[in-house]
Amino acid sequence: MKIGIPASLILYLFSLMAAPLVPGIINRVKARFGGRRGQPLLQPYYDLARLIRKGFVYSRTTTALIYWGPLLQLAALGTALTLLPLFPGVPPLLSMPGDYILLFYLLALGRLFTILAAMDTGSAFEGMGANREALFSALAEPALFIILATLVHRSGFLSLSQIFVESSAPLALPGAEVMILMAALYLILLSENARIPVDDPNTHLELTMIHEVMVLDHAGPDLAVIQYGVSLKLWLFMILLCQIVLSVLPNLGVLMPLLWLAALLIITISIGIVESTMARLQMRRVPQLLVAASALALVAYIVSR
Amino acid sequence: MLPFFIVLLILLAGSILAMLFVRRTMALWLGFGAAALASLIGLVWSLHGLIGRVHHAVAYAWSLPYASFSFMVDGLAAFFLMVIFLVSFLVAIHAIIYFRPYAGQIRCGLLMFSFNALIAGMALVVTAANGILFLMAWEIMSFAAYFLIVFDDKKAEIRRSGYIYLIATHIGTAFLFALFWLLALKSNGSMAFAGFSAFRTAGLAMQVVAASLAVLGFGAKAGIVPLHVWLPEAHPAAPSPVSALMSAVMIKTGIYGILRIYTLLALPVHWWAYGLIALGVVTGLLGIFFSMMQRDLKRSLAYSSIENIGIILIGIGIGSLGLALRNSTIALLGFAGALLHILNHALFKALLFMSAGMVVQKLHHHDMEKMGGLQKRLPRTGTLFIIAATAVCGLPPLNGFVSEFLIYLAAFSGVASPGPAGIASSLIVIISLSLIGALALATFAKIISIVFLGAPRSPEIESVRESTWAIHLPLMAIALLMFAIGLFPDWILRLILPATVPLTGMTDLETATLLAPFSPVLRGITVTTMLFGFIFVCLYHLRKNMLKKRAYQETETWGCGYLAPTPRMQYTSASFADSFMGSVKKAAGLDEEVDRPTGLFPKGQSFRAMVQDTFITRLYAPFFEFSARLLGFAQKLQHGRLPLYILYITVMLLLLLVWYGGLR
Amino acid sequence: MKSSDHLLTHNGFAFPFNKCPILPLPRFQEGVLQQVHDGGRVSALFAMPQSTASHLLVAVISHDLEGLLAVLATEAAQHFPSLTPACPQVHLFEREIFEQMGIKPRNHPWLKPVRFPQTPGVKRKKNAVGVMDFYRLEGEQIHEVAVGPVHAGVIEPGHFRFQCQGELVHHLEISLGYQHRGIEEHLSGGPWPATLYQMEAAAGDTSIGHTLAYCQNMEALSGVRAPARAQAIRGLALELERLANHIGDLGALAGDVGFLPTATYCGAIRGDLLNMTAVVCGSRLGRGLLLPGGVAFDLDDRLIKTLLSRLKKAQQDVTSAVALLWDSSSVLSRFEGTGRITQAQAEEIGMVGPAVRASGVEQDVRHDHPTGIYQLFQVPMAVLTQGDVHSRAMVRWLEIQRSLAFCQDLLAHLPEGEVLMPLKNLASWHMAISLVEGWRGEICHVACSDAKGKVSRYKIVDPSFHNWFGLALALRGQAISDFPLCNKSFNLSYCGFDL
Amino acid sequence: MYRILRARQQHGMRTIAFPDQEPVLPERFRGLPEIDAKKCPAECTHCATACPTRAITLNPFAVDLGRCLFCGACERACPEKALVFGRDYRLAVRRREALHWSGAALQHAEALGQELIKLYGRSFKLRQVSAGGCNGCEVDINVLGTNVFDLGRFGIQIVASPRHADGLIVTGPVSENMREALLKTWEAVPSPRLVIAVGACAVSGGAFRDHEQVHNGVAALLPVDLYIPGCPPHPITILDGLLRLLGRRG
Repeated sequence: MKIGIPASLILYLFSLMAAPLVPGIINRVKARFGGRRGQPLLQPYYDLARLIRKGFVYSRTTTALIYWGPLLQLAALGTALTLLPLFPGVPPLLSMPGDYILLFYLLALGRLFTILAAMDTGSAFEGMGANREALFSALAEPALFIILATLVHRSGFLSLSQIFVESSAPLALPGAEVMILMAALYLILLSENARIPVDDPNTHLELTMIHEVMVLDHAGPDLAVIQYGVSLKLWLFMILLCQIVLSVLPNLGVLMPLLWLAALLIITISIGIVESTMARLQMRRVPQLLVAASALALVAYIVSR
Repeated sequence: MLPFFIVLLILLAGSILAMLFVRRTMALWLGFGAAALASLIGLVWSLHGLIGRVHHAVAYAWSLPYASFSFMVDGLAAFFLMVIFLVSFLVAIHAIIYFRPYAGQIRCGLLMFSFNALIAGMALVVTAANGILFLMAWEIMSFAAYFLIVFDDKKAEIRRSGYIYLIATHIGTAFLFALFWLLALKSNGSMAFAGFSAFRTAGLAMQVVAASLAVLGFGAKAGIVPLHVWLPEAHPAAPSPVSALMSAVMIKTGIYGILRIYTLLALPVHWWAYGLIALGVVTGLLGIFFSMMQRDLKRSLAYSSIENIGIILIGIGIGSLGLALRNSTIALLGFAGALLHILNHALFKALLFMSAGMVVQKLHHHDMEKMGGLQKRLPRTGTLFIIAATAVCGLPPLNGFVSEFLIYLAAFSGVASPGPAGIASSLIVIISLSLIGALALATFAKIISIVFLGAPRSPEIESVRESTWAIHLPLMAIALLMFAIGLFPDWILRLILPATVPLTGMTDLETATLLAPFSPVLRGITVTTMLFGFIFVCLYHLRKNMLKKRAYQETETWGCGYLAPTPRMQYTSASFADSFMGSVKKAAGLDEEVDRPTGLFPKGQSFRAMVQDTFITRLYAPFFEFSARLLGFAQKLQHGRLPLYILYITVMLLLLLVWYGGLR
Repeated sequence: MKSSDHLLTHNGFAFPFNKCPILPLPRFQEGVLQQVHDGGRVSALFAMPQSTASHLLVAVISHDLEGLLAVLATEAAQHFPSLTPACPQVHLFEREIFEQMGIKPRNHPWLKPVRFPQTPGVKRKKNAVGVMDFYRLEGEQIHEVAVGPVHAGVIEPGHFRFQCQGELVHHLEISLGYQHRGIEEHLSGGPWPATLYQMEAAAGDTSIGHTLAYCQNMEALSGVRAPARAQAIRGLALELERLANHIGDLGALAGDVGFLPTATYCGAIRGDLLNMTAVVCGSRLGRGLLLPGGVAFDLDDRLIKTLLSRLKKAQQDVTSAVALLWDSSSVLSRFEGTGRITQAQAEEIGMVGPAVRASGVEQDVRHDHPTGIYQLFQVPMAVLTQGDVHSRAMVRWLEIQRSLAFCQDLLAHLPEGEVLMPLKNLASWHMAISLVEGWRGEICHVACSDAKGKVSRYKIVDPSFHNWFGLALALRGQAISDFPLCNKSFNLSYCGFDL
Repeated sequence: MYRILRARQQHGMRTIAFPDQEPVLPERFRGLPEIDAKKCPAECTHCATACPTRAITLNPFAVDLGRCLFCGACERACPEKALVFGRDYRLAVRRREALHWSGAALQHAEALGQELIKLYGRSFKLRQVSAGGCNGCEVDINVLGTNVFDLGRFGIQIVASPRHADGLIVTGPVSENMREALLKTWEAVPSPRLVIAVGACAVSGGAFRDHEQVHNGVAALLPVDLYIPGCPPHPITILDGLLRLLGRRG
C-alpha cells in the first residue's frame, strides 16, 4: 500500500475536471460526421451546471435508494480513480496488490445500487433497463477479469501501479496480442459505457434504451450526479485502455504528456467514429458481442503465454 | 473442555425445560434463552481457544464398540465452533421474539428441543475425534434438523421437503459410514481420528476413494452440486430462523468434514485441487444460476447458499493448489479466504434468512411475485436485507468482499507465478469468480427489487407494519459485524490464521510470517473503503443541504402520463430472470406453461413458468422412479406406501451389513 | 355481385342517395361478406342517424381489380349481430359505430372503446381515456409495459400495452383516442369556414391527402370539376408529401437502429422536400394550397425550373443517403425478419398502403381507382412480399424513386389553364365517396348531404385506422426493444385515427 | 466506411447560419401580416368573414395572431389588397395579449429573467407534449433536431423524460383526453419550469377552437411562458422564439 505523490493528486483532480470533456468531444466528432455544427464542446459542463441548480422531483413509490444509487455510484467511481494509475510512470494515489479487484468491485457496488435506484421506481421501463444492465455487465465482467489476468500474468505483478508504473517494459507484449487485448477492452468499454453498438446514448425511445431508461425518474442534482458519473466511468475505462496502449510504445520522456493526451483523444474520436458509422446491435445479439470480447481476451491470454 | 460440556448441559437443560413448560410463554425464554446463553459461553470459549491458540483434547471410554467419547479442539475446530456459536447466539435471541406467535403450542416445544439439539449436534460434530462419536453427532444434527424442517407439518409440501431432506442426508451418511470404515481399515479398526493419519500411507487409489467418499458424504450436507437437491426443498420449508441456522452453519459442517478428512489424507496433490476447483466452479455457477431463476424467496436464498459453498470450495481448491504447487502464499490465501468466507457466509446468510423471515411472517408466503414495495413498509428489515445482499454479492465495504478478495488474490498470484502448472486453473477460478460475482449481483438486485422496491403487487402489503426494535437487534449486530470485517479485514484475518494451521501444515509462526506482507494489502482495503465512505458521506451531506434550499415535488413514477398505472406494470422476478436464461431455457429446467395468444382477438390465455432443478428432474426423479419400480414387491408388502422411504431403509440396512462384515 | 343489393360507383363521384337500396339487415351482412369474399375490401363502414330511433348502416366496399366501389346500406336500431368473427377487418368500424351511435354489435369479440369521447350528447357514461379492459396474459410472472400517451420522442400520444415475458412481447394492444378533437361530429351541418382547415389538420402530416379527398367530395357534390392544371398541381403536392414523409421515415428507421449517416441526411432531405411544397404554396406542409374547386396557387416557369432543379438535387442526395442503408449489414440484420405481417394477415385485417404492399398485396388507389392527374400519368406500383421491416422500408424506397420520376415528368408536362373553379351549392340528398392514396395508404372520405345541401354526415377513414391493428399483430413474439423500429416502419397517424 | 465518408462529402455541411444570418424563406412564405388600413373601404368585412377562425375583428381592425392559421383566406378575400401576408417570421411573444396585432410592430418575445437565463442560457432541455396536435407542429419541432437547424448547437434539446426537462413544449389544442396526461407531465418537471405553446392550436385552439372536446389551448391549464403562433409555425419561427426566450437574440 502506497500513498501517491503530489503529481498523482494533480492528475486525479485533472481527471475529475476533464472527464465531462470526453462526451463533449465525442459529440463534436459525431457532429462533424453528420454535417452539422453540433453541440458546443463544453455542453456537458453546461448541462451539469444547470442540473445541479435545479429542483428535486421524487416519485411517491420510491425510497431513499433512488438517490443512494447515484451517490454511491459516484463515490465508487471517485474512489476507483484513486486506484488507477492515470499517467504512465506516475503511481496512483492508492495502490496495493489486487487493487484492480477492489476497483472493479467498487464499480460493481455502484452498479448494484444504480440498478436498485432504477428498480425503486417500480416502473417497467426502469426494470427493462436494469435487467439489461445486469445481464450485459454480468457478461462483461469475466472479459474484464481475463484482461486483468493477462496483465498480471504478463507482468508478474499483482498491482496496477506495479504493472504500469514500476515495471520498465510493462507488458512486453508483441503487437498482435496487445491488439487483441485492446480490442477486447475496447468492446468492454463500449458496452460498459452504454455506447453504440450496445446502447445508443442519443436515442429517446424508452423501450430500446439501457442506461438512459434506468434514470428516467431522476431529476435535477441526482441526474447531475449520474451524468457526471457516466463521464467518469468512461474516463476510467479510457485511461485503462490508454495505459495498455502506451505501455507498448517507447517512452518519449518529456513528450509523454503529449502522447498521453493524443492517445486519449484518439480513443475518444474512435468512439465518435464508431457511433457515426455503425448501427446498434439487436438486443439479443449483445450477449454474443460480450462473449466475443471474453473470447478475444482469452486468446490474448493464451497467446501471451 | 469443561466449558464445552457446560454448554452442552445448558442446551440439554434448555430443551427439557422448554418441553416441560411448553404451554407457557416463558418456554420461549427457557428454550431459546438457554440456547443463547450456551452459545454465548461457547462463543467466548471458542474465541479464547482460537486467539489463545489453545488446543483441547479429551477422551473418555464408551461401552459402544470402537467408540469413545473423544473430543479434540484444534484451530480448525475452534474456528467452526466460533462460527456455530456466534450464529446460534444471534439466531436464538431473534427466535425468542420471532416465535412468539407460536408460544404455548406443543410443536413449539419440539421446535426448541430440536433447535437446541441441532446446536449441540453441530458443536459435537466439529469437536468429535472418534468416528462413531462423529457419526452419532452427525445423526443428532441431521434428525434435529429434520424435526425443525417439518415444524409446520400440516402442509403436504413441507412433509415432502422433510422426506427429501431425510433421504438426501442419509444417503450422505451412508457414504460417511463407508468412509470411516475405509479409514478404519488402515488404523487396525480404530475409529479414533488420531489413528486415521495412518491412512496417509495408503495408495493413491485408496486416497481417491476416500476423498470421493468424503466429498459425497459431506458434500450432501454442504450442498455441493449435484448433491444439493435437499437444500432448496428444506430451507423454504423450515421456519426462517431455522433456515438461517441451517443455511448459515449446519451446511458448513459438511465443509468442516471435508476439511477434517483433508487433514487426515496425504493430500494435497494436483488432482485433489483440480477436483475441488471444478466442483466449486460447478456448484457456484449452478447455484447462483438457479438462485436467479427462483420465484420463491427462500428457495432463491437456499440456492445462493449453494453458490457460496461453491466459492468456499473454490477457495479450498486454490489453497490446495498452492500446496500442490508448493507456493505457500497461494495456499495460505486460498485457505484463509475459504475459512473467512465460511464465517462471512454464516453472517450474511443468517441475516438474509432472518430478515426474509420477517417478510414471510408478515405475508405468510414466500412468493416474490406477490411482494413489492416492502422497503417503504418495513424499512429496517429491508435495509438489513439490502446490507446482507450487498455482502453476499461480495461487494466492498462489506465482509463478503474480503474473503472473495483473498481467493481472487490467491488466483491472481497463481496467474502471476512463473510456473506453468496451475495457471489455467487459476484463470478458471478468476473467470468463474467474476461470473459468479456478477450473477450474484444480478440475482440479489432482482430479489431486493422485486421484494422490497416498487409498488406492492398484492393488496395485503399495504397494511404491513414493521415489528418492534428488539427483533432487529441481533440482525443489526450481524450487520455491524459484517461492516467491521469489511472495513478491518487485517484484524479478522489474524483471528482466522490458527484455523489454517491444520490445513496448510505450517506452523503458527510460518503462517504469520507469510501473511505479514498482506497486512498492508488489507489495510489498503481499509483505507480505500474508508475513502469511499468519506466521499459518499460528503456527497450525501451536499445533497441534503441542497434539498433544504431547493424546490421539491412529489408525484408518481413517470408512467408516460398514463391515467391508471397498475402494479402489474413492473418487472417481475420471472421477467428479470428470463433474459439470463437466454437460449438455454429448456436445459435450465424451465418448465413454461405458455398459452400464447393466437388469433386476432385472443382471450383468457395465461402464462406460468416454473424452474425445476434439472438435477431433480433429469437425475434423481428417473433414478428413484427406477428404484421404485425395482422395489415394487416391497410396495405390496407396505400397502403401497412410501416407496422412497423403503428404499432408504433398505440401502441403510445393506450398508450396515457391509460395514459389520467389513469389520469382522 | 347481385346488382340489386348494392350500388356501384367510382372514386370521386356523387350519386343521389335514394339510388342505393336499403337492404334488410341479414341481406346487408351477407352482401358485405360475399363481396369481401370476392376480393372486396371494406373501405368504410359507418352509421348515420336517420331518425331518432334508427340509424342507417352504410358499407363502402372497394373492388380494387375492377376499380369499382360498392355501396350497401341497411337500417339498424339497437343492435346487430357482429360481422367481426367472419370478417375481422370490420372490427374497429363496429367498435366505432357502437361508440358513436350506441348501436351494439352483438358477439363482437373485443367491444372496447375506440376514442373515449368525453363529449356531452354521446350516450355513454363518462370513461377515462386509455382505461379499458386490455387483453391480459394471466399469471403473476408476466409484466406489462404501458407506453404512452406521452412518449419519449416528439411523437403524438397513444397508449401501447405490452404483455411481456422478459424482453419477449407476447401481445400488444393499442389504445388511442388522446387526439380526439371531434372533427367528424362538427362537420354535420357544414361545411363551415374552418372545415377546410380542419381537414388540413385531420392528420397534419397528410394535409394534402385529406384535403384532396375532401375537395374531391365537395366538387363531386357540387358537380364542379377542378381544372386540369389544378389537378396536376394537386398531384405534385400529393407526391411531394409522399416523398417528404417516406424519406423522413427511412431516416427515422435508420435513427432507430442508431445508424447515424442515413438518419441525419434523410432528416435534412426531408426538409428539402417540405421546402419544395413551401415553394409552391408558402407552407411546408401544403397548408392553404388546396381549395374545393382547384388550388390557391399557380406555378410559373421560374418556379417550375426551381422545383425541377431541386428535385434533381434531392434525387441525388437521397440516392446516396439511402444506399448507405442497404450497404450496411448491421442495419440489414436489424431490418430483416423483424415485425413480419403475412399476406394472409394483411388481407384479413384489411391493411392498406405501403404496409400492405410490403406484404405482397397489390393495392394502390392511384392505380386501382385513379382520379385527377393519375388518370393521365401512371405511377407504377411497388410491391414486395416479405412483410417485414425491411420490406416496408424497401417499398418506401421504391415509391420514393417512382414519385421523384413522376414529379419531374409532371412538371415538364404541366397542363395549361386555370387553377380554380368557383364552387356551386352542394346537391341535396347525395352521397360522394372519395379515395386518395396518401403516403400512408388509402384515405377514404364519404360525404352525405341533406335536403338543404348541407353535410349531414361526413365519414373520414384514415389509413391508420386499418393499419394500427397490423402493428399490434407484427409485435407478437418479437423483442420489445424492436418495437420502436416496427412502429416506425408503419409510422401511423394518431390524430388521423382519433379525428 | 469509405462510402460513408463519400456521402458525407456529397451532403456537406447543412447547418444554416441562423441566427448570425437571416434565414432564406420561400417566396410565398406567409409571415406577419401587413395592413394598409387606408385602402380599406368603409363597411368592408370581406377579410373578417373569410377568416376560418374569426381571428379578425374590425373597428378597430385587429388580428389575433394566436388564432390566425396563416391560411391566406383573408388576403384572397380582400378586394383592395389592403391585407397581405408579409415575410416576417418573428412571431413569438411572451404574453398572449401581445398577439392581438393591430398593425403596429409586434412585441417580440423578451428574454427570461436574469436568474433563469443564468440557469438555462447554455443548456435548456424540453419535453414535448402533443396534446391533440395534428402532427404538423410536431413535424416542425422534430425538424429542429435535424442538422439543418441543429437545435443542439444552442444547448437546447428535446429529452425523453419530463424529469430531465426544464419545460414543456406543448402542441395541439389540448384535447380533453390529453388533459390529465399533460398535467401529469407538468407535475414531473422539476422546477423552475417553463411552458412553451407552439402553433395556433396550442395558443388558442386554432381550427378546433370551441369544440367541446378541446380546451382552446394550453393557457387554460398551465401558465404559458412563450407563445409561438402559426399553423404550423415555420421551424425558424420556433427557433427564433426559443432563442429570444434564452436571451440569445435580441
